[in-house]
Amino acid sequence: MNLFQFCYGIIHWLVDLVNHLWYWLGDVLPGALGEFFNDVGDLAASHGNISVFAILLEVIVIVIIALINVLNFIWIDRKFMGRMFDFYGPYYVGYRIGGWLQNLADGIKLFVKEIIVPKKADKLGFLLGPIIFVGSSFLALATIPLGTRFGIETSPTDTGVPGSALIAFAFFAIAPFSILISGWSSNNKYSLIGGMRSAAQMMSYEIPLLLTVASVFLIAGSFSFTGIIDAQENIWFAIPLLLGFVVFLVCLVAEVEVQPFDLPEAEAELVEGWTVEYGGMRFGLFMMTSYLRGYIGGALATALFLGGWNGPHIIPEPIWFLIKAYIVFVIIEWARWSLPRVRVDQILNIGWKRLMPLAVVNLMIAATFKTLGWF
Amino acid sequence: MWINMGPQHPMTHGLWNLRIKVDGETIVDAEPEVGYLHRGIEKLCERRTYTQIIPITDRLCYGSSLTWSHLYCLTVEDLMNIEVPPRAEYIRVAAIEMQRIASHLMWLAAYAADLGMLVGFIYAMRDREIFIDLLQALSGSRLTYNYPRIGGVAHDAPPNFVRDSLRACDYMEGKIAEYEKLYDGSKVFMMRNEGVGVLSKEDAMNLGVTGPPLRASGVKYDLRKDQPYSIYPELDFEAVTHPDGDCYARYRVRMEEMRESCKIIRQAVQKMPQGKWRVLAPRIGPEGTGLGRVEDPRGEGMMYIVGNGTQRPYRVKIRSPIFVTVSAAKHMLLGYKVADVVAIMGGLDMCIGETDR
Amino acid sequence: MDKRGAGAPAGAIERAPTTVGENPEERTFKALLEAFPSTLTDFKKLRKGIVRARIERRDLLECCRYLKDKLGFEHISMISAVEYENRFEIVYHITCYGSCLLLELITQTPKDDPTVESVSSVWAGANWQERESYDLMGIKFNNHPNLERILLPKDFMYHPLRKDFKG
Amino acid sequence: MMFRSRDFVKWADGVFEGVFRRSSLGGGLDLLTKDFFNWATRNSIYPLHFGIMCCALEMAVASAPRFDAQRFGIIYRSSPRQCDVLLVNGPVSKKLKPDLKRLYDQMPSPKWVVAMGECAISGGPFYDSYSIVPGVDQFIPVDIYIPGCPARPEALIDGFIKLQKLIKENKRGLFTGK
Repeated sequence: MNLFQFCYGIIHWLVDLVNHLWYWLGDVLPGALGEFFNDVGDLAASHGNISVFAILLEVIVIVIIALINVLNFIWIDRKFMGRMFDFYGPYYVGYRIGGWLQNLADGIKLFVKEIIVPKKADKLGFLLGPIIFVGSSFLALATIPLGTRFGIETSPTDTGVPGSALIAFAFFAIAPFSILISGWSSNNKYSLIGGMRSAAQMMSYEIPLLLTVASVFLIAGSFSFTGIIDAQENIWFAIPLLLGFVVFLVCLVAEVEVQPFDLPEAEAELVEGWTVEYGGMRFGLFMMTSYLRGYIGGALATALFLGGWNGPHIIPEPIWFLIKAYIVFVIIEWARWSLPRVRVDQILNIGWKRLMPLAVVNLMIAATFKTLGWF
Repeated sequence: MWINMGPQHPMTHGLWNLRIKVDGETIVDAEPEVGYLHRGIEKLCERRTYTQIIPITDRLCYGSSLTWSHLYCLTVEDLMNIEVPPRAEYIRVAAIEMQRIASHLMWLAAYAADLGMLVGFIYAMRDREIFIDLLQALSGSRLTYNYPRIGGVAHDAPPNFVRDSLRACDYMEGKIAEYEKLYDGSKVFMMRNEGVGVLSKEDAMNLGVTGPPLRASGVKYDLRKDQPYSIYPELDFEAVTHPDGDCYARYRVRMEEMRESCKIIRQAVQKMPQGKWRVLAPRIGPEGTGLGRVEDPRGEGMMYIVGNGTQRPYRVKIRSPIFVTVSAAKHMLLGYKVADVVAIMGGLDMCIGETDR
Repeated sequence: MDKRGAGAPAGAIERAPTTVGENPEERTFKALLEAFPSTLTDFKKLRKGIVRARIERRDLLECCRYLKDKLGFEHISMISAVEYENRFEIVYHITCYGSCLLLELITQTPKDDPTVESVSSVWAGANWQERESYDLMGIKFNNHPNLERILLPKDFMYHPLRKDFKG
Repeated sequence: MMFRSRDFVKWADGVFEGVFRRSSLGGGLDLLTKDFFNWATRNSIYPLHFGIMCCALEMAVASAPRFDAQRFGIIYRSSPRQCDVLLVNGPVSKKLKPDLKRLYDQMPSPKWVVAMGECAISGGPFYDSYSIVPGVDQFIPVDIYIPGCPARPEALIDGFIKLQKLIKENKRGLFTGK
């Protein structure tokens, strides 16, 4: 009974409800018009139509789960910061639930603010930047299943897209383009420098990231998430490929632009980096998406290294997956709130001189494990 | 390409503008521009009587306002050559050293926030509150104290002032050790600080840099030791220096100075004699000039007052250490990256109130 | 941009050839008197470590260069300008790190032409302080690298610290 | 006459404005969303990270652990585009006046100004200075005045709570502006 069948059932029930109307009309109206409504009823009830809407409902379910997780992440981020910094964090907004409504209030407030487009800014780029940024992040989310039967599937027996991990990383890596576009098009010196820095940072951390992911593919022997996670049945990949897991986390911190590698929006030098000119809902999108990418990063780390939903079955599978994603996110936040920011050239030479060789060494370890036949 | 780190910028703590000429990421030319907070204090002082000027000098440098009003009172006492009772001297020195620790902690908070370490900002702010409470017990206000008077201090120290300050010093020494673990232990902090913004010994002396940046370049010159005023000769402490002269050296000098200040507070508070804490000063100032020189947490603060026999000073000239250190900013910035501007300028502990007067 | 004290020797600070045993005040007093017998007047010891001297406007730059090179006065602390009824007084406070001595050098200029030689070629630290004196009091410093307003906006017409400025 | 998309957008905008303002649809939508939007605007105030003088230190202390402003959802942003409160915390000199006016204009529309400390309210101890504008409200409309020189952190947080009450009182719908 995977997610697809569940959505298929719901849509089927809804369509039956509506078909009573069509068929009634078909009977009442004479001749060709009646025929027409009967055909509409048949078309609606056809398998193809229902499965299309079922997939749509699946996507909505996954997106809603992601948004709830993003709101949770923002709340955890601020509360955890509070605990590390000796103060409460959000407290009075949503008083009885510990300030959880604070980020909801932030989002709605940004939604209501006036939208300002700078006069000399390039209108198209200014508009397109956030859209690509948000779109690519949500697309990366589509292919990550939360459980064996809880992912975006297109048929009752299907277990997800064959190359889902590849697609997830592909979409995950589109973000630098949108940052460059929005940085350049908002016609501001700070955002230009911020945009260029972030592109340089992401490029230099993309390659070690993908090398470690390649080592996981090598051991798991398959490109899709379900294949990888099944391969981690008896032992999580984080244990044999510990070096790979550490390199992956560091690259993830750089990809998601969190504190030690927070350079594009460096508070102190570049006054917010490439989001300087964005106000109102566009800035809200940027802020939400940076946390969404945190969630996707956490999900990828759990799927590849921490054996996604493998765990004692007293807890349902998706909950296992989310618990591990939250733990990875908290580790990233811990680094975020305790380390100072690194300079641009230091970022690049860490990326090229330190992480690249480690990733290659990790690939060799994976190769030796494979040839020894342990995996 | 000229970048304008303009008046409204998180890195500039206060209102000044640093125009940098950048080619790629390295800085080719720098031009600090001050004057956004110029209130014409020297003109205001000429319209006020001697005691009315004390609250104005409090607002010169709001990070360490006690040292400036103390400097003003020293200068006027030199002008009127008034003998300050010993108890007032001891209370003043204890208060000044507490103000020095609070000012260095405020610097540490701003410096850590600039480098991205919000943890440092929060811890330094939290521990500064202890000394702010002590100074509030003394003078009644949090930031601009209006506490020294010409010829002594405004009120006596509260009853358990000695116990509280000893307890604060012990707490602070533990905290400084913790900070050193937090900062020196973090590799990223060292990467951002070592070898950045180097100022050689000759340059520092020639450019008129004073205070922690000068001692960080290896010059052993501390006004409390070399040109002692009030009761510093009777207290034993030593001037802290560091050979390198880069951002890390300035950070190191300030942390050691906080330890020294704790030592001074302990001695001053325990040796505090009983007796009068204030002598009434005449309202009419004599003809002639008065000169005061004090080791401000930011450098060498000086004041030169010319009296002309009326109630109001004829001319008040204030020497601000940061005004001269900023003019030397260009020599520290050339050749470094844009991201280093934050570390270098943060290392100077800018206080714009005293720069623009 | 500003000429960074090109004249000042960047090498090690060599000590002036002075007799041993005398305290620093007498030593500086004797050395200065030998160098500038005519123009240096009214030498007084204010208190321990602080001495005062008056000098003619003509010999100011010479005396500063002598102080810096021969007597080891490396640091200029403060340049203040005071306006009296019939004259301007420019007071230089110069420090010697070695012997912890502060020299208060006072020069006078007539009321109508307040121009003095700029010492920023000797000490680079004096650059901004001279600009500030020009900005607030209107004292012109000859061959100063870029003598313009520093604290007040560029289009400010008056010198606020003058006694006739009531604004 | 080539019909460009920009004209269409302007025309559609005009139509929507007309519909919302004249018909009851706008009023109805306002009735539904006015309280919710106002609650959101009230509870997440982003002041601009802009320190002038001693009140700036008290502003920094207000966000430090002892007087925690984060509890009310107050985060200091550093770009005027993302802030809705301009916190003026020091004397405004004549050299700074044009920059401050530009900063005020750069902020998106539902914005407020808090004058913190005597210097921002009336020039404070420097009222008779030749280079200080005596009071910020000479060139920027000010909503909240916080007394004190420097204003204590508790007073600043009390000022923010008063600002929240002010936002709650003059509630205006998003669609019809009534």
